[in-house]
This record gives sequence, C-alpha cells and structure tokens, in this order.
Amino acid sequence: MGAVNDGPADDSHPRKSVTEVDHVAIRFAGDSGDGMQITGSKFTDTTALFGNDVATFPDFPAEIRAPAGTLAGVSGYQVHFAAEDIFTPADEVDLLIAFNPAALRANVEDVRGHGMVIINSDAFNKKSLQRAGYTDDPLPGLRERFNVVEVPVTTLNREALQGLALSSREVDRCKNFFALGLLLWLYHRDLEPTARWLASKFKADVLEANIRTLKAGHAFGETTELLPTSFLVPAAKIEPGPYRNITGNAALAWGIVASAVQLDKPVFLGAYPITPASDVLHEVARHRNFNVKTFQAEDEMAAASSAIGAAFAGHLGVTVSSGPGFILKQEAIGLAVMVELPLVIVDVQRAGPATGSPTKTEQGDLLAALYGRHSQAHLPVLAPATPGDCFHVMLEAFRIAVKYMTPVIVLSDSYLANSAEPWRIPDVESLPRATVSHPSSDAAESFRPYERDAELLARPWAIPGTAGLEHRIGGLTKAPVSGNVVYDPDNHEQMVALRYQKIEGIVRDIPPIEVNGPDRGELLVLGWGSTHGAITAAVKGARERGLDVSHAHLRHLNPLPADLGDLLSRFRRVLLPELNLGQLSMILRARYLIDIESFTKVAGQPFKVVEIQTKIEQMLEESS
Amino acid sequence: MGAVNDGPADDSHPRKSVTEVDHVAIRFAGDSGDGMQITGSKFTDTTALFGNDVATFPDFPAEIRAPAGTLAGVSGYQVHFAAEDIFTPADEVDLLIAFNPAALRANVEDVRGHGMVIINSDAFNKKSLQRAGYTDDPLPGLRERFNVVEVPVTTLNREALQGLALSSREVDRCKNFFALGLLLWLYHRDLEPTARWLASKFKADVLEANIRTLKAGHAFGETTELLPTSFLVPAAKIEPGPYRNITGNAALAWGIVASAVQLDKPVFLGAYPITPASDVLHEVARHRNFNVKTFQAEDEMAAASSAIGAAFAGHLGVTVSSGPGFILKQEAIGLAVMVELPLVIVDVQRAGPATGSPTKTEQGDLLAALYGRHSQAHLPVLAPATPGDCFHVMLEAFRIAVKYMTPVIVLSDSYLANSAEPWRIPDVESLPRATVSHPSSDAAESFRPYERDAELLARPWAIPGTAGLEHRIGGLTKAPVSGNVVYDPDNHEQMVALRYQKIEGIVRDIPPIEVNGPDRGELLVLGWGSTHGAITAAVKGARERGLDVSHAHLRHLNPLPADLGDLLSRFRRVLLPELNLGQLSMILRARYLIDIESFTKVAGQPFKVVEIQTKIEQMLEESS
Amino acid sequence: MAASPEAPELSRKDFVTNQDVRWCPGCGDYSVLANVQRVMPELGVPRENFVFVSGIGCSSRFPYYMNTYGFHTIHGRAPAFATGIKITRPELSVWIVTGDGDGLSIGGNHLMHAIRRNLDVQILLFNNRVYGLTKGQYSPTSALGMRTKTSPTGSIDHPIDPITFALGSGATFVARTIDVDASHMQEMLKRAHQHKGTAFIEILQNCPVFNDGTWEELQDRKSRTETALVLEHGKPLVFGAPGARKGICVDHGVPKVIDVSDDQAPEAQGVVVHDENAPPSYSFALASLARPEFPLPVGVLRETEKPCYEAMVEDEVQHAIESRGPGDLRDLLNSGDTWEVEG
Amino acid sequence: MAASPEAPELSRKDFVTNQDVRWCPGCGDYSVLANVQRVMPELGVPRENFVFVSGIGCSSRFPYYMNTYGFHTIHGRAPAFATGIKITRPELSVWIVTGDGDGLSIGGNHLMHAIRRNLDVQILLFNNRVYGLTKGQYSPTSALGMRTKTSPTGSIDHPIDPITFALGSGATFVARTIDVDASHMQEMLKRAHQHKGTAFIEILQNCPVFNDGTWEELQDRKSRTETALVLEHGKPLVFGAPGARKGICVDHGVPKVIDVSDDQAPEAQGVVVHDENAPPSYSFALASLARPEFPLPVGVLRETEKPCYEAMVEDEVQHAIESRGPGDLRDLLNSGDTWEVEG
Ligand SMILES: Cc1ncc(C[n+]2csc(CCOP(=O)(O)OP(=O)(O)O)c2C)c(N)n1
Ligand SMILES: Cc1ncc(C[n+]2csc(CCOP(=O)(O)OP(=O)(O)O)c2C)c(N)n1
Ligand code: SF4
Ligand code: SF4
Ligand SMILES: [Mg+2]
Ligand SMILES: [Mg+2]
Repeated sequence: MGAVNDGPADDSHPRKSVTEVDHVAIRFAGDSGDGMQITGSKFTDTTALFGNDVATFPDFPAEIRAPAGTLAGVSGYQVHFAAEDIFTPADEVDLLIAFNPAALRANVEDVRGHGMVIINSDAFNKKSLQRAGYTDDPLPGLRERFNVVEVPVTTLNREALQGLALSSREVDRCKNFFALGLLLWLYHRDLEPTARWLASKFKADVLEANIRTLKAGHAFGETTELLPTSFLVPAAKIEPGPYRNITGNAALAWGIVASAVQLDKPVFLGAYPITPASDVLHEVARHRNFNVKTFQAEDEMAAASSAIGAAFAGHLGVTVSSGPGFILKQEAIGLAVMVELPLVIVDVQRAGPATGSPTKTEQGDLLAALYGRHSQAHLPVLAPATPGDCFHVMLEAFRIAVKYMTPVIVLSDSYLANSAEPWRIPDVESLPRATVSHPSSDAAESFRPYERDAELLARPWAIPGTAGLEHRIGGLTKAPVSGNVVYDPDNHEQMVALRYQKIEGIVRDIPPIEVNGPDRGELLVLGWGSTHGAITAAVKGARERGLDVSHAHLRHLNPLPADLGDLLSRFRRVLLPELNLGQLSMILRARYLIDIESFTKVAGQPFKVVEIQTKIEQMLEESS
Repeated sequence: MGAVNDGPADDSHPRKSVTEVDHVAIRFAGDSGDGMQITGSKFTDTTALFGNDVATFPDFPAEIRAPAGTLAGVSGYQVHFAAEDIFTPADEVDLLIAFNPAALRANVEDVRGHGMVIINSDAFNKKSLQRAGYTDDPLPGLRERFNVVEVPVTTLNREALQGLALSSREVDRCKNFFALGLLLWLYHRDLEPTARWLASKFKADVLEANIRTLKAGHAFGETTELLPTSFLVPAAKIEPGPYRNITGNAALAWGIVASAVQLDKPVFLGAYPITPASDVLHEVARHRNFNVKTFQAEDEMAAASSAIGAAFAGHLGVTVSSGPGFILKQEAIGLAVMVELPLVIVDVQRAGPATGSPTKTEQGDLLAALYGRHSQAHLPVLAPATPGDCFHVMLEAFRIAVKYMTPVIVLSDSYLANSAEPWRIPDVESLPRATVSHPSSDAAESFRPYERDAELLARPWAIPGTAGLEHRIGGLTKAPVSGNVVYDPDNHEQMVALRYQKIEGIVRDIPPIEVNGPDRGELLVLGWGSTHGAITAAVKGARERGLDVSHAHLRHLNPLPADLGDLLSRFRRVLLPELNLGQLSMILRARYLIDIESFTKVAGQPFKVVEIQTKIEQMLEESS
Repeated sequence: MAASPEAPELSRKDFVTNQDVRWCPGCGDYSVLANVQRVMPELGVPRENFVFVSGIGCSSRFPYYMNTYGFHTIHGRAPAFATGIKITRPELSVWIVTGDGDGLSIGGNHLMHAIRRNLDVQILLFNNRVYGLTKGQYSPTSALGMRTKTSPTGSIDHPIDPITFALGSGATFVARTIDVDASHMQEMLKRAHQHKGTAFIEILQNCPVFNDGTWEELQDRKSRTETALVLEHGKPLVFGAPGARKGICVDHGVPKVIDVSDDQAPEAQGVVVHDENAPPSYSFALASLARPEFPLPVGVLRETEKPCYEAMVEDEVQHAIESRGPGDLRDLLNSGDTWEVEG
Repeated sequence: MAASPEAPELSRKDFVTNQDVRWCPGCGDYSVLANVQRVMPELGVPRENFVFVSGIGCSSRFPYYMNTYGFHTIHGRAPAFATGIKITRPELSVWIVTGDGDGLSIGGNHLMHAIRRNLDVQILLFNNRVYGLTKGQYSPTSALGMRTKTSPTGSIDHPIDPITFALGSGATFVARTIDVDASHMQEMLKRAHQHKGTAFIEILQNCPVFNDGTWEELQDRKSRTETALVLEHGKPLVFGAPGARKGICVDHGVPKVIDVSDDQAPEAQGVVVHDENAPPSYSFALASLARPEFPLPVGVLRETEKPCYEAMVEDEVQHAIESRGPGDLRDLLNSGDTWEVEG
C-alpha cells in the first residue's frame, strides 16, 4: 500500500483470504448527485496504473437533473479490468454497489448470477423504496440470487468525519469516497493515486474529509466480517510503453490540438454546446497555448460557417457537434464541398431521432454524413474505433482535408465519447507530420483558383493577405480552372465529376484492411466505429471455441478501401453489426451486390459481447 | 382565323404553300428582358387550344439579371407540339427565333440540320456580336447549315406602332408580340387566344400596341417572300375531355388547395421564397378563399416549424422549398417523425451542390430526403412524373400524411416546376376524398397519445381545444402507449421499430406497378420523377424499332411497391436513368441485390430522348 | 377569451401533470411553474385552450409539467411553432417558454420575428444567464468575464440585453420579473395575457447549480428595494427603503438618481412618472440605465397597441372569401384558357 | 492598419474585377459598388488585406465585382463566416455585404450576434425593402400593405427597423446613408472603417425592378432637404432648405419640430445638438422619430468604444502562452496520471 495507508497493521483482525481472478467487472450506481462518475473514474485510473487492461462505460441520465431517488436520476459507471486483453466494459457485472434503491432497481439485472451486490443500507427505507417504484422490499428476493452485502455507508462516513468543520450536507457528499476506499481494499488497490488527485482538487477540511473517509472505507474492508475474501486481478501482459487513460472526447480534443502542432498551422474550433459533444470544446478551450482559438458560436450554422471562414483565412477549421446540431450544418458543409476548402466536421452521434436520448449512443448518422446534403456533395467520412483511436483519426482527418482541399466528416459516438480505455501514449516523433503550403505572390501571374493538382485534383489554398492572388469564391456553379461563375451544362457536369473523382482518389491513401483471423473462410464480421470492442471480444471468444470467423473493421467509410470488395468475396457469409437499422450494410450491398447480413440494435446502448457471439454461433450452425 | 384577324383578305400577294407535318419544336430565345417566357407560353396555350399535344421547356438564367446582350442573360422557351402523343420538349428544334446574337450563340447548336433560324436582324451589329462573344460574323457560316431568315423585327415593330403615345422603350418592349404574330402565322394558329389574354392584362395604348404588332407580325408572314411555306400540325388524337395547360408548380399549388377541399380541412402553408419553388407559394396565396392560410416565414426552419405547429393545431401543414432550403428543415422534419404529426414537405429540386445553378434541374435530393436526418427517421417519399401529376401527388401525399400520421416528402424538380403540358382537367367527383377524424372529449378517459391503430399503427390526432385530451408531445424518446418521456432502452428500440413498421405498412396502399411494354424480357428501363417524358419517348421509339424494352416508373420511393423486386427479376437487365450520380439505383441495388445499371446526367438539364435511346440500343446490342 | 358560462371552476391543481418535475433542487424554474399554475385558473380560459410551446433547455421542459396542451419542440424554434399554432387557431391561448440560450443564442431570429409581427402570444424568457441543460456554458446574457467550461479564462462575449433587443425589434409589450417574487410575477403574467399582441417577459431566474446567485441582489428581499426599480404605470420612478427613498429624474436629457423626501410627492421633486405607453425610446432609456449606478427596472416597461398578426391573416382569408366567394375547386381547375377535346 | 511605405498607390480601377456586373440597369447597387471602389484606395490598407464576405441576394453578388479577396457564401450567414475570418486574421479588413432579406430575414440572428460581440468588421446592409434575387417578395423591412406575389392583398408584416434592431443589439457604430448620395456614402464608409468594432451601415437602396421608388423622397435631391435629417457630430439637428430651416428640440421629454430662424444659432433656439457618443437611448430616440412628421436621420447615429471581440480572442491565446508557455504536445500527452508498462 502506498504512502497514505502506511499505519501499523492492525493484527487484531483475522487475515482474510485472497482469490486471484482473471477479470472483474464492477458497477457504481447512485443518484446523479452521488458522484458516481468521479468514483468510477478514480477506480479506473488506479486499476490502470496497477497494470490491468481496463474498459469503462459511464451511463448517466439525460442532461436534466431528476428528482433525488428516482429511476430517472440514476447514474452509473461500469469498470471492467483484467489480467488479459479486454475490449468492452463487459456484458454483466460481478459486483454492483448501489447507493439507493433506485440505483439497485435500475442495475441489478445486469449482475451475473451469484454476483455481489453491495448496498448502502442507510438509504433503504420505505419511502426511498417507493420512490424507486418498489412496492415490496426487494432484498429478500435478491438475497436468493446474489450475495447481498449491506453496508451502512452513510453512517460509517459520518462517523469517520466527526469533528470536522463541515456541514452535514458536505459530510454526506463525501460518502462515495468511503465506498471507493472499500472497493480499493476489495480489489487490492492503492489509495495513493486517489489521494493525490484529491489533494490537487480540494483544500483544507474538504480534502481532509475525503481522505479520511477513503481510508475509513479501506479500513472497514479490512475489518468487516461481511467481506471474508478479497480479490486480486494480476497485471495484464500488454504492449510495453507509457500509458494513460483517455476518453474518446478527450482524445478528439487532443487530436485537434495535435493537428495544430503536426501540420504547423493554427487551429480554429467553432462549436455550439450539445451533449455529448460539448466536452471536446471544453477540453480544447483549456489548451489555447497551442495556438488554438475556440469560438462558442450562437448556433451550429454559425459554428460551421465560422470554421469555413477560418479555413478561407488559412487556418485549420474544425467544428464539433452531435446529431441535431450536425444536420443544421449541412448547408454550410455543402458550400465547403463546392468551394473546396479544408474543414473537419465532427459528429459525436447520439440516440435519436429528434432530441431522442441525448446521453445514449447510436451509429445513426452515417447516411446523413454521406448523403445528407442536397445534390451531389461528396466528401470523405472517417470513424474511430476506440476512445484512443479518436486521437489518431483527428490527425488523419486534418491530413486528408488539407491534402485534398475538402471537408472531412468524423463520426464518433456517445459511447466512445465517454468511455475510457488505457491508451498507449504515442511517441510524438512517430506521429504523422505534413507541411501545408499556400501559393505565394510569386505565382500571381499564373494563379487560377480552381487549377487542380494533376494527381490529387486538389485546388490551391491561396489565402487573404497574399498580394496578387486576390480572388472570389462562392457557392454558384463555376468553371473548371478559373472558378468563374458559369451556367454552361458541360462545365457543371465536368465539375461534378472532378469533385467526385478527387474524393474517390483518396483511396490511394488508405492502407490495406487488416483482418483479425484468417483472410478467407466461413464468416467475416465487419464493423465500423465503436462496435470494435464488442466485435473483437465476440470474435476472439468464438475463435477460441474453434469457430471459423474473422473480424475486419472499417475506419474509412468514404471512400471505401480498395481491397474491400475482394475481401468480402473471400468469405461465404458477412455479418455487419451496427447500432442503427443497417446503414453501412446498405451501402456495401449496393456497391458489391453481396448479401451482407445486417445485425442491428437501436436501443441507445452498445452491443453486448454475448449478443454478437450468439449471432455468430447461430450463423455458423446454420452453415454447418 | 378568329375575330381579331378578320379583315378582308389581301389578294395582291400570291397564296403560299402549306406543308403538313407531324410535329414541330420551336424555341424562342432572347434577352431576359425580351419577354421570351410570355411569348413561349402564349404560343403554347394557342397550340394546345388547337388540339395538339404539347410539351414545353422554359430555360432561363439564374435569378440575377445579366447585362443586356450577354450569354449569361439569355432566356429561352421551347415548345414541342404534335399531331401525336409526345412526352418531351424534343431534343432538337426545327425552328429557332433569336432576338440577339447572344441568343443565337447560346441556342443555335440545338437546331436540327437544315432547320430554320429566324433572327432579329436589327439586333445584329458589331457591338452586339462582340457582347455575345462572337469575333467574326457567324451568319455566313450558319447560312450553310441552316435556313437563316433575317427579319428586322425591331424596325417592323416600330413601324407598326407609329402614332401611339408610347415611349420608344415601351414600343420596343412590344416586339416579342410581333414575333409571336409571325410564328402564329407560320404554324396556322389563331391570334385570338393571345388577344384575349392581352386584353385581360393590359389597358389603353399598351393593349392597343401589343395587339397591333401581333397582327402586324401575322400580316408580315402572309406577305413576306422570306417565308414561302407555312406549316400545319394537325390536331392530335388524345383522350377526349376538358384540357388546360399546367406547369408543375401550378399543379403543386392547386394540389395543396384541392387537399383542403378533398380532406375538408383548412391548409396552412409555411414557406420561405427560393427558386424554383417560390411560385408555389405565390399561387397558393392567390386562393385564400379556399380556407388556405399562407405564411411567408423568416427562414426555412421557421417555415417547417410553423407548419408542424399548424399540424399540431389540427390543420393540414405543408411547407415548400428547394435543395438548400429543404435541408435546413431536416431537424424540424425529424421532430415531426418523432411526434408523428401529418405534414407535407415539398422539395422542388434544383442543380447543386451549394447554391449551384438555381434555375437548372436535377434529381439530387433523393438520398437527402430519405436519409438526411440524424438517426433513424423514416418517412414516405413520393415523386410526380409530369407537371400535371404534381397535382395528384399532392393529394396522395396529404392522404398518406393524415392516414398514417407522418410527415411525407414530395420531390419535384425545376424541370417539372416550369414546364407546361396539356392536362386533362380531372373531374372533381373522381378525386379521392377522405374524412379526417380527431378524438373527441368523449374519449377523454381512455385517450393515450401514442396508442396506435392496430392495423395502420397510426396514433390519434387529438387537437388543442378538445377538453379532456390535454397532452404533451416532444422530441425526447418516449414510451409506446403513454408517450411519456423514458430512458429505457427497450422502449426506445420498440418505438424505433414501430415507427419503421408504420411507414413500411404504407405499402398496402401502393397499387401494382404499371409496365409500359411486356412485363418480362430483355430490358426494363426504370425511372422516377421528371425523367418520365424522356424515357417514355425513348422506349416508345425503341419498341417501334422492334427492340425488347419496357418502361416502369416509380411514384412511391419509400416505401417501395411490394411487387418491385419481382418485376426487376423478370428482366435480364435493368437500366435506371437519373439526373444524379445514381441515387435510386443505390437503394434498389442494396435492397434487391440486382445489378441495376445506372445511367446518370448531372448537367442541370433533363435527359434528351436520344441519350436514353442510344443507351438502350447499346445495351441491347451488347446483349444480342 | 371569456370563460364559457358552463366551464367548471379551475384550480391550480388542474394544471399539474402526473410527471415528476425534473429540475435541480432550488432551481428558480419551480417557482415560475408554481406561479403560472396559480395564474392560469384566473384567466377565464378553458384549460383545453391553453397551449405551451417550448424549445430545448431546462426551462423548456416546462410544458411537461403543465396539464394543458403542450409541445416541447427543437432548440430555438419555439416561436416559429407557436406562430403556426396561433395563425391557424387564433382562439387558443399560446404561451412560449424559452431560455436565454434557446431564445437568444440559437433562437434570436425567431424571437425577433415573432415580436415584430406582433402575434398575440406570451413569451416567457427564463434568464439564468447560463446554459443549464448542457451543464453550464456561458450564454448570450452571461456577464463578461464569467468563467465556465467554454470560457476558462472568462467570457469575452458582450452580453445582449433581452429587453433592449425586444424593444429594438418593435415589441408592443415588454416586462421583467423575478423568479422569487410570486405576487409580482403573477401580476406580470396576467398583464401579459391581457395584452393583445406579443407579450415578452424576461424572468430573472436562478440556476443554483451552474450560476448560483447571478441575480442575488435582486432576489434578496432586502437588497431588492435598492437594486430594483419597480415600475407602475402613472407612478413615479422611486426606489429604496421608506425614509431613504430615491427617485430618477432627467437633468438636461441625462438621467440621474436623486434623494426623494417623503414630505412631498416625488413628481413634485422632479421624479419621472412611469408611462408604459410612452414612445419606445422612453422604455429603451429605462432599460439602458447603467448599473450599478441605477436600479434595474422590473415591471411593465412598455405596452402599446398594434394590429395582431393572426388577426390580419384571418382577415386575408375572410376578405378573399367575401370578395370572391368560398373557393370552388371545379371553377379553379377550369379557370383561364381551357379546351375540350372531342371524343 | 497603416499602408506599408512601399505599397504602390492604389486607384479605383485596382478594385474592379473582369467579371460582368450583373445587376439590372438602374439598380442602386451600382452606385454602392462605385463608391466602395472609390473609397478603398484611400483607406491605407493593402489590397490583398481586404476581404468581402456576403450571403445570397442581388446585393450579395457584390464580392464578385471587387478585386479583393471575396467570399459569396450562403443565405444569411455572412456574419458568421466573417467572424471566423476576423478572429483568425485580425489584420484583415473584413467587409460584410448583406441585404434586408439576407441580413434581417434568415440572417437576423447572426447579425445580432456579430453586432453584440463587437467584432471589428464593417456591415453594409443594402435595404431595398424587397427580395430582389427571388423576384420581388416582400421583405422584413417592406412597408405594411406592400403588394407582392406573396402578399397579393398587401403585406401584413410589421416591418423591422434595421437601426433600432442594431441599437437594441448593442451596436457600437450605427449609420445610415443613401445609394445616390455619393459623397455622403463615401464619408460613411470611411467612418465605418475608422471605427474599432462592428460598424453597421444601412444603405437605402433602390430596386427599380421590384420596388421602384421605395426611398424616392430621400433619393430625390430636392425633397431630401425636407425628408432627411443629416447628422453631424456636435452640430444641431436641423433640416429643410435655407430660409425655411427646421430643427428638432425636446419639450418635456417629447421631441418636436420647430422653425429655426437663421438669425441665431439653432442651439440657442433649443435645437438638440447631435452627439454620436451619447447613451444609446439618444440614438434610439433619434431612430424612432415617427415619420412623416419627422425627417429620417442619415449619418452616424451612434459611435462608442467597446473592446473588440477578435482582440479579446487573441488575448486569450497570448495569455495562455504567457502563463503556461507555448504548448508542448509531448507534455500534454503525458500530463496527469500515466504509467509505464515494462517490456
Ligand atoms: C440543435 C441543437 N443544438 C444544441 C443543443 C444543445 N442544447 C440544449 S439546451 C441548450 C442551451 C440551453 O440554455 P437555455 O436556453 O439558457 O436553457 P436553460 O437550460 O438554461 O434553462 C443547448 C445548447 C440542442 N438540443 N439542439
Ligand atoms: C437557404 C436559402 N433559402 C432561400 C434562398 C433564396 N433566396 C436567395 S436571395 C433571397 C432574398 C434576398 O433578399 P435580399 O437579401 O433583400 O437581397 P436583394 O436581392 O434584395 O439584394 C432568397 C430568399 C436561398 N438562396 N437559400
Ligand atoms: S441546471 Fe440550473 S437551470 Fe437547469 S434545472 Fe438545474 S438549477 Fe435549474
Ligand atoms: S432585382 Fe432589384 S435589387 Fe436586384 S439587381 Fe435588379 S434592380 Fe437591383
Ligand atoms: Mg439559461
Ligand atoms: Mg433586398
């Protein structure tokens, strides 16, 4: 144990047994105000620091606060940690800690049979059971199915904090750290990282209180007879190197900042807050020392328009939003296609339609990204597969945008946005760099705004302030080289074709598809975006059980990799799980005329591993 | 000849010969200010009244006025009239009348070999040739290819109007009616319909002037030696009944008005002006005595939102726009999907992307109509095939909207919008009627806002003002029957599925597809929307030459007719011409896994018959 | 709209729905809701004729809690939805609920156009000077320098004043009230309802979670006597505790605060008398009084008459029917040039 | 921005492009173009530092005719594009060209926000009180009763006043000029350029095709002396022909027109002296003077100082760099809790 826990061992208690296990999934659940997100993420940090592989899944209510103690107000945070590679936060949990009856009710069905359920027994009374919608006391029934451990967390926390100059409300607010201390004991984890974090956030009595209750929770674990065994999940064998935890939103934000560095160009981020994308703006705003300007626009039309303005002025323009805000930008994006300026548009997808369920996840915006503008307005679309991948995809998006002079759409989602995973910190030297060049005044004589690079078909990026290159751009149909406004049908057709070819040409930059498993055979599971973890785990499991199944994951959704058609044709069947009603599936079926089997879920939740695994098994049974 | 032309015949001139022909296509071309659209449409009316089948194609510059005499300012109007059924304004014209060199230059390549070119010789001088971009006098060269007839229209018009109290600018403005008179002579048409129209529009000296020059043009034809022959196109054998000319936009407007009558519900039209859709708003605004309210909104978001508000209040809500405006409505349309209110959204498509070519045509918005909203927001999509069909499609759209409680999108386009065709005036008795019912206060006890009709899956349309049915709707994910806000994944998935099934269920209302030609065989040409005329003509021509080709045209684009897959499978090959890069083609390929061959044109212009015909021939040659 | 004689008496409880109210404890929205529910029964409008329309935001959840017809629409567009409702059903009593973000950030345009058209609706703008629902970013009414997640070193956006914005847009009724002042708010709600035309009310609302105390000195009963200038038509512009009252007078065109003695009518001491019906420049001047030198006006800043939009739309239809008779579809289809093809 | 010493002298012709100008004969846009092209060389800005940004409309074709950098964007959003340009490149001289439909119908929200943020740009709003490009529908500034294709029996929309709208949005520079008055317009353009902050100019523009004569009495030199109130800072508010001059005074808070004798300074006769820097309620009162009783003010109605938005954004970046040093990507990636997995 670390520095904060080095008092003399109290030998008056019997030593407890330790069970070594491969992996454990736990879920913290309580009221929105109970601090579950913090508790979960501190546990995650500690576990990752210890060397486990980790995956998390925060699940919180829509943005509005619900009345305390109701189902609508329950906030949860699931952590899966293991001694081996894992890819998802797990379908079921081994342990649930529920701070009140509503948290119990909303979550207990996700606990595996005979799993452990710790409840804050202080919070269980008639009134609170009613608020949660229980008509009878659920505990007797649950005791038969689970190992229910009743800990009076509120009381124990109050006892631990006696004598401090805090209001009783302030005291009660600390109780999540008691619980954290207890769980850190239960899984043999260090208190020190949490204590360090507390010291960086709080001062004086509040700091003291949190540390004290954290230790008290730990001590309680050591002494209580309710918990005879603790569990140890040994460190995982993962690729050596420096690691940190990162969420998808933080990775997107850092990817934006890193693009300024790697392309050596200032960034302009224009955005309007919207769940679950706002955090990207928040995070970028913290790093203005990277030559990054952020602009909180009055709405999404202004956010996108200002970013295009910035691109015209020679900056890296980017705009970030989610579904409802994203579609408001389509007119401006169409203009960016027409004027051929670099721009990155991030859509952190959420469950819809309409306002829908703003904190829940979905992959519902793929077709809108590809086809949601009027007329033929093609552009590249990319999707990160994991939280950490968000960082690299941002760099790739900017690279394409400036190389090909085009807007690029990046599709993340709510699940990637908020989940954390241990991320191997990239070596800055190894990150792609590029130099962007603007035509100079020397080229004034021969400069034509729509004269294209012969190979890439990109037009020159001439920027205001360059004497002699004064020119006008706009959304009207234009002539190929001069860019002058024209009404001639042939010119129009030619420009439509040129823009289309330019985007199709990006295929040359896309590496061959990596296949996890044999590159031909019975079944290929194809995925894109955040389904990566669930598919990887399901396919790994199925292969371990000897099934002939492979996995490939698409990062470039437009243009599609050149070798995709060939790959698909080498498998007897192709399964495509998506969190929508089959959007990518439609595109691939149309393109390759292959009977891709779409497997869909539109419930605001990611796939469970078992759902995909069952589907795989079913398909392979049918085949055999 | 009618009343206005009944002076004594002047026998001092030799009688001229008359040639009877099956069909003729002529084009009026001049400066935007020369009145070509009026001239063309008056010729059309007269010809249709005479009993010919007629098709027209107005082609005018983007909304802005261009400098006089330049190519950018040329406005054209093509009329095709025949003694037989015709379907398009014709690929080539038999006669071009060009009011200035720019009009000549922009249009002469569409005149068939040895066709007639009448020019206003007064407008041909060095300066005007230069303005048009001619470096040499083009006439010598053209005389070799065409029958060039030089008429000093400006001078003759001035002579005819001597003595009237008009400014010389006013006099010159009449010259299009001189030309019209001349052409009416050339094709043996009555002056009377035009005279009647003039009398309804103008008064006093202006009326007198127009009538005089119209007659002067006619008289000039009779006397001039430049035109030895006149042409007669006998009346066509078309279905008996009452007829009128109608443009697609007028038909849309009347369809909106007729829906108020046929569904016995007041209409609310919220719109923001945009080319080429504004005329629909203009026309509806003229018919407020039909219990129709029009609202010129501040923008398209307001236009769509106000129409949804009106629907909530119990009116027939409709909104009309074109591409750039249409996509701005997507967020509101997504809400209409979620709250399941009836609404009709019309998109008169124009050539894009971005501002593009606002007066040119394209079918580029199909995918945006189907998939342009974030998340899964399905709705029915319909497309009229001809100008007159716009009327019937509007009625159908409203019928579906209120029956299924859903927004419906209607995709017209710039070509349909402005083209006129003789339209058999429907018998009002034969038009579909429907009664819309709203739950009454009697149902207060059992009323649930999202309780669905068991068969149709439509929810009830309860409207404000009904005591006891007070309820709240909104864009958040809701529970199936109660419509209460929920965050439960199962509820979400269930509602997504229900909404999807509801739209798919509309298939029960779609009649079997009519096939023009045998219902199985070598080649099926499949189309949708405004390509109807060109495909019909091309297939008719090909069949007349003995080729095994049929034509089917889709009006319901979502859901697709139940028998479509079967139909497609009965042909060896399927050709799908579209004025986009293959949008419907993609949908059908994905759905039926049939190798539909996409044939595309994105030039702001409709297909020429010969383009499709050539393609058909090519394909059948390959096959044989 | 007078109550129909048979209409049953309504009470506050008739306007409460069975949905859990989901605002944070202590949120100012609760008191607005309570006051609206209390005022509704007194307006003489049958319950089924009320429609509440909102955009997106914490405040925009309002309709879910009102047992009337309600529509929770999309962000910023509530005035446009309300326009469609009011034009088609002028007999309905339409209330728009919006926030400083919903109404003034993304929705400023629709707000302006609803106001200038003078649709007969009520607009309640809940101004907590922050985006509540998206967890605390600064809004267009946030003070310069406010630190939020999107303005970690302080906001640099000069705030917009909802009242001058409404006046600049040609508003016919403009008022301000405070979440905690129940009786004042109820009076404003009734006044808004009585007004024929767009009635715009800015409600100063506290968001204890993301912007606690932003209106503290106006919410606090004690400091309010000094910081608020309570407007009453025909009454002088005085404020301050009895015995230490102050008033606003205009000296050579420049507004000034003077001490007012209790011995004499304030008017006689040169204090300006409030006139709701004065030209808009008067209300604009009131609204622009610099703070903290001057108190913040609450109450009705302006009321004037102008024809209402929905009535003029109705006139258009009636006029068309009167001048041309009710539309006949057969006549329409057969109007203009037609011809008969013989069989 | 001072001209760099080596910069060549520019003339009007340097600002003319080779594109045909595509407005109707007689359109007021021609004279605005000519005046802008005439003023540009006098501003001491290198040509390559000018950027013209417009929305959609006849007026918004403007950038195509200016031989500078130009961006013809989408309908109503020009201020938002300009915001991105100005924030990232504060050294550029950014001019926004918009119309009454582009700027006040679909684009009202962006106009309001650009104005309140006080970005250092110039906004030229061409007000012809009609949608020209879409062929003649009424616009938000059209007079009540105007008959157009969408208002066949006369418009029922109460018009918005661009000037009160701008003032209500907190504008720091507001002016009005007339298309045909070349010297006045040139002066306004120069003043707008000199102003640090958003300079808003309403240009009364004739559309001979769809709304001919809408400003006739102000365009006509003779009637203009009676109908226009030409504002000059520090000068009294007088108008009318010499010998029959009139002035505006304020009587008990109410503005009045009085006859001004030539014998005495108008100030001495009680005529108000124009003060561009007075509180906004003064300019608002000027802008709201009822017509036709009062003349229409042209000239600078208001100018005041407030920090500019783009400068504050720049400060944020500089402050971040000063307080934390220029960003180091390696440090960022390795900040917070990290750990090393050993090989
Ligand atoms: C198109 C769109 N963009 C962004 C959002 C996210 N959003 C929801 S509410 C809101 C701001 C709400 O602020 P305000 O109107 O002040 O309401 P409050 O929550 O403070 O009551 C934002 C930005 C959205 N729902 N839709
Ligand atoms: C999204 C969108 N909606 C509508 C239009 C059509 N439109 C183009 S310009 C315009 C109005 C222009 O009026 P104004 O700004 O007054 O310019 P003017 O032509 O009078 O100079 C409209 C409605 C469009 N281009 N884009
Ligand atoms: S976040 Fe603020 S405004 Fe929203 S409910 Fe909570 S206290 Fe109220
Ligand atoms: S329509 Fe009017 S505003 Fe447009 S170019 Fe012509 S005259 Fe000018
Ligand atoms: Mg707010
Ligand atoms: Mg205009």
